[in-house]
Formats: sequence, C-alpha cells, structure tokens
Amino acid sequence: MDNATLHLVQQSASASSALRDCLASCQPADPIVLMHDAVYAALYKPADNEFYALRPDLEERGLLDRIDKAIHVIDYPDLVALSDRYRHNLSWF
Amino acid sequence: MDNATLHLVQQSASASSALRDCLASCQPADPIVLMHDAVYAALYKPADNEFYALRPDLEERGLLDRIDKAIHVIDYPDLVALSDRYRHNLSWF
Amino acid sequence: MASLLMICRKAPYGSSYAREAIDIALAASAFEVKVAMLFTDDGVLQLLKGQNTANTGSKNVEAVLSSLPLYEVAPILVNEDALAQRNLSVSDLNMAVELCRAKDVSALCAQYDRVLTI
Amino acid sequence: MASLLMICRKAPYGSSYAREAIDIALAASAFEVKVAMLFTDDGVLQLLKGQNTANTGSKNVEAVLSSLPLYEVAPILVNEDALAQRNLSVSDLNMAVELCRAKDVSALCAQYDRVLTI
Amino acid sequence: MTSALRFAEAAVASGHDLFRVFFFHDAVATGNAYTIAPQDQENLPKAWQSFAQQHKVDMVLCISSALRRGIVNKREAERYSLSGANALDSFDLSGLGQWVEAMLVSDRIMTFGA
Amino acid sequence: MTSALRFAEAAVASGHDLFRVFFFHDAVATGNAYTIAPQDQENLPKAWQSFAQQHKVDMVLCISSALRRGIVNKREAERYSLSGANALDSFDLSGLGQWVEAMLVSDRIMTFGA
Repeated sequence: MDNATLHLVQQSASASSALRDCLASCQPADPIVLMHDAVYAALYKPADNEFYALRPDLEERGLLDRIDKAIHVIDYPDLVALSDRYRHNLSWF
Repeated sequence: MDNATLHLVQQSASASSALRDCLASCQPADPIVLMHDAVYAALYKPADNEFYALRPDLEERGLLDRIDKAIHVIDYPDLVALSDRYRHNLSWF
Repeated sequence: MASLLMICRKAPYGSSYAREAIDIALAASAFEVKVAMLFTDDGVLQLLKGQNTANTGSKNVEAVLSSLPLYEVAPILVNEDALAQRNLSVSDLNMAVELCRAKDVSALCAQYDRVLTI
Repeated sequence: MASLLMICRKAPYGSSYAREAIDIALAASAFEVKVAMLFTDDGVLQLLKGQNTANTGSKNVEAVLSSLPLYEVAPILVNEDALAQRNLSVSDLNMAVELCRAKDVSALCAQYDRVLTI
Repeated sequence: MTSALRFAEAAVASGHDLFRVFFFHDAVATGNAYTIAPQDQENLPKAWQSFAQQHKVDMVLCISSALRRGIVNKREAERYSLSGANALDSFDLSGLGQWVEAMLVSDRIMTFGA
Repeated sequence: MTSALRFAEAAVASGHDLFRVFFFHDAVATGNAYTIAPQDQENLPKAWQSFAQQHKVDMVLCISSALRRGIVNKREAERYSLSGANALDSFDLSGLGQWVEAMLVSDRIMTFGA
C-alpha cells in the first residue's frame, strides 16, 4: 500500500478552485485523478504530478483526442484499482 | 435610465470564477453588487468599479465591521432601486 | 420583434444548465423573439467538436446546439479570450461562430432588449 | 480508537455543507471516533467572529462550531495560507485554533485512519 | 432562493408590479411540499407560498426542470402513475413559454442563481 | 451521481465488497421516486435501485439532508402529516451513525461530490 494520497478532482478548474486548492495541498508524489468537469484540465498538464483522467468523462466532452499525452486515460476499474493502492484519497469538489 | 449594466455577483470569488469573469466582461462605469457568498470579496475592493454589498449577507457572515470602506452597504430596497436604474442587469453564478 | 441575448457560461455535462439554456432559446424563438447566444467562460466548452454520449446516458449537447441555426437563433457568438484560456481555437468548434472579446459584452448587451446569463 | 480528519473547504451560508460537516463530526464523536477538523480554502470563513443570523432564518454556524471542543473534537486546525489569501488573521476567528500550512495536509492525513473532504 | 424572496418582498413593498416568479433548474425544489425545515430555520417553500397568497403573485415551476428533479403536481403524478404529488398548490407546473411571456411583458428580469 | 454508480458497479465487478452507499447533501435526490427522466436519458434513481437489488447493496439517504430537501418515506410522511412519500423503497432514511459505522468497518471511503 502506497502512503501517498490519491486526489480526485471533480470540478472544472476554470469555474472553481478545486484543482488549484488540490495542487496547493498535495505532495509531488501524490497522483491526481481528473473526473467530471475537471477533465477539461487534461487539455494541458496542470503540474508535475502523475495525472489520470476518466475516459467516459473525456469522451462525453469531446476531449479524448485533444488531451496532453502525459495524462493517463483510465476507466472505472482502473479507478477502483487506484483507490485500492493508496491508503487515503481526497475528493475536491 | 442609465445605460451602464448592473452586475450581480452571487458566488464566492475564491471558490468560483464568478467575480473574475464578471470583471473581465464589465466596463469601468458598470456598478457591481456583491451578494450571497460573493460578499466575502468586500473584505478588499476587487476593482475600481462602484461596489455594493448586501447587508443581510454581510451580517450573517460576520463581515459588516470588516469590509473595505469604499464598498456601499445596501439593503434589498436599495437593490430594487438599482435594478430600476439600469436598463440591463447580469447575474454571475 | 423583441430580442434576447443569452450569455452561456457553463460547461455542458457537469450540470443541466447547457441543456436548459438551449430549451429557453428554442422557446423564445417559438414566441418570435430574436435570440442570440454568446458562449463565454466555461460555456465555450459546449461547442467542442466530437462530443460522444453513446455510452453515458446524457443528452448530446453538441447535437442539440447544431440545430440552433435551423430555429434562426443567431448570431452564435464566442468569446475568443475564453477559448484561448482553455488551449482551444475556432477549429475545435462544431459550428460557424462569430468571435468577440470579453470586453465586448457590454456593447452587445446594449443591442438587445433583454439579457440572460445562464 | 479510530480517528477521522475532516477537511472543511466550504463557506458557511452559501450551502448546507458547513452545517452538515458539523453534524458528521458530532456523530463520529458520539461513536467514540477521535475527530479532528482542518479548515482550509473557503472553509476558514466558517470560523469568522461575529456571525449574526438573527434576521436571516439560518442556523448560526459560529455558534454550533463553538460547541465542538465540548464534544472533544480536537484539534481544530486552520490553514493560515487560506486565511492570509482572504485578508484575515487569527484575531478574526471565534475560537482557539492550531495553525498549519497548505503543504501540511498530506502529513496530517497520514496521522488519521480516515479523511473526509467536505 | 432566500435572496430571491427578500428581493421580491422589497419589490412589492416599493410598489412594483411583480408579474411572475419563475423557478428553473435546481430552484424548482422551492415548490416541494415535502420539505421539512429544521426547527430553528425558515421553511422556504412555505415562505414563498405565503408571499404568493398575500400578494397574489403568479409562481411557476419550469415543468421540464421539475420532472427531472422529481417535483410533480397531481396532473403529472397521474400521467406518470406516481403514488403521490409533492408540488405545493401555490406553484403551477408549466413550460418555458411562461418565462418568455414574462420576459416580454416585464421591464426587468432578475436572476438569482445561487 | 452517475460517477458514483459507475464506480460502485466497477468495484463490485472486480470482487470488492461494497458495504454501503450513503447519500448525503444534494445527493439525497437520487432517492426521489418521482423523478421523471427525459426519454433519451438515464433515470438515475431507478438505475441505483436496480444496482442495489441486483447486488444486495445497502443504500442510505441521510435523513437530515433528505428532510431538508423534501425526500421522505412513509414513516416520515406520517410523522409530518404529508400527503405522500417519495423515497424509493431501496433507500433507507437513517442518521449519520450509518455513515460512521460504514467508515469504521470499510477499508476505503470514496466521496463523489460533483
């Protein structure tokens, strides 16, 4: 089990402070999952952390072919596996 | 009737982009009303526009004695009068 | 004929605002109101090409928006500052639009009888 | 004894999150859970001194928060970066708190069995 | 929707003619008769109801917003074979045409989004 | 709460034991039986109901969140003399103790706030 914290960012980075607040609080080793309206932040890579983005949310919004190549596209089973791997997860909404 | 536009900012300036988006779109002559969670922006004066803040929302949040002196404290009847005076009003939420 | 400018600021799937704004535009158009729409802030994301709701159970906002010209909703304006801030350009959009800047909003409002942000 | 860190990020009256977070803290405490609360982002605004709900029909968040120490909810942590960003300082707050920085959140999480943002 | 109610009260008190209050998006919850407010807090649906009855104000819940959020009157409850209806009597369920009409006949529209 | 449902489905499919789904704040609307989805869209309350029945998952609506938002079962409808009840049968109305218990017995909590 990994002692870094998994962050789930769930709101638009332009309309809300969710991603900004997450980045201010997280450590460089913390992985960050973009989901819901937060997936628009996959159009650029917001920080040096490891970034994941949920495929269904990207697809719905027309982003799948547009996102930064450094961002990992994941499905719900991958998100389950990520939540297994890290002792704590924090949701930002 | 005044041809400037009255802006009603209705969400927290720190948690949402409402005030920032309003300021990007408004003209220097446009008055701006802070209400609901947007009244926290009365702790400082966000721009050179004329600013108003709703007293009940300030009171509830403990802000009445803390706000910038350049911001006009108003009650609902004053907001009705302001909405009369300007041809258009825009809500930012 | 009365005129209405709708200023659309919300991303398409995170809430029902986008769908509901389209419903308002069509309703107003049915009442012979001259309707224009300005997409700004996260609202520009409603116009992104390639939205695919086949697997999600949502209504496809791109598909519904593309019907606006048929209902004579025009012009469709887009704030190019909002596009650029999101690493997007006109080539990412799914319909012909007129570009404007954030600072044009007040002048635009003056051209319409009523204005609604949504 | 299990322990829970609640990270409170929402302003007090714009939504019911603040009141509901307090309810969670009290419920967990009643189940013998060691509860700590960290106020950060707009959550620091819950602690502002002088909230007056006499005329508004809302529940006074300041009054309810002041009861937390009686229920042995401790420590009450406040992100001083979030305070400073809002032009506020510890003297604006209604109770004794421990200060921390945004970058301490990860280390704090490690000290608790469970963490909840709200 | 407390702000909207306070504004509406002030508008009427200052002699304005309030043509219609249109509840849209999440605000349709304001018409939910099943709302139980905590004892020390205002029951907003009932406060709006009193306001409407006292000042004879027309209040409309956007029907498509309302159905999506499970707010129905007797007519819709029957149409969809639901076991009950939770819209307060003072609120009509109707279409966006009611908003458009109100926009056309009024001098001002105020939008309360938060 | 579509994301929460998809996550719950994936968790169960991968062999995880899902102890409880707790609906809190605005998410209590997921238990509203009167919800009418537009024809081409998913009815989320019914999708959750099917999921719970199929996998025997315990689903709880936070009772204080629910009462504030007008979601009531028969018991609460009688207590408050309401004309009907709109909570789907698959959802229990109960207190925050249910959340605390779930937190204590589970290895992970996932929060879906948007």
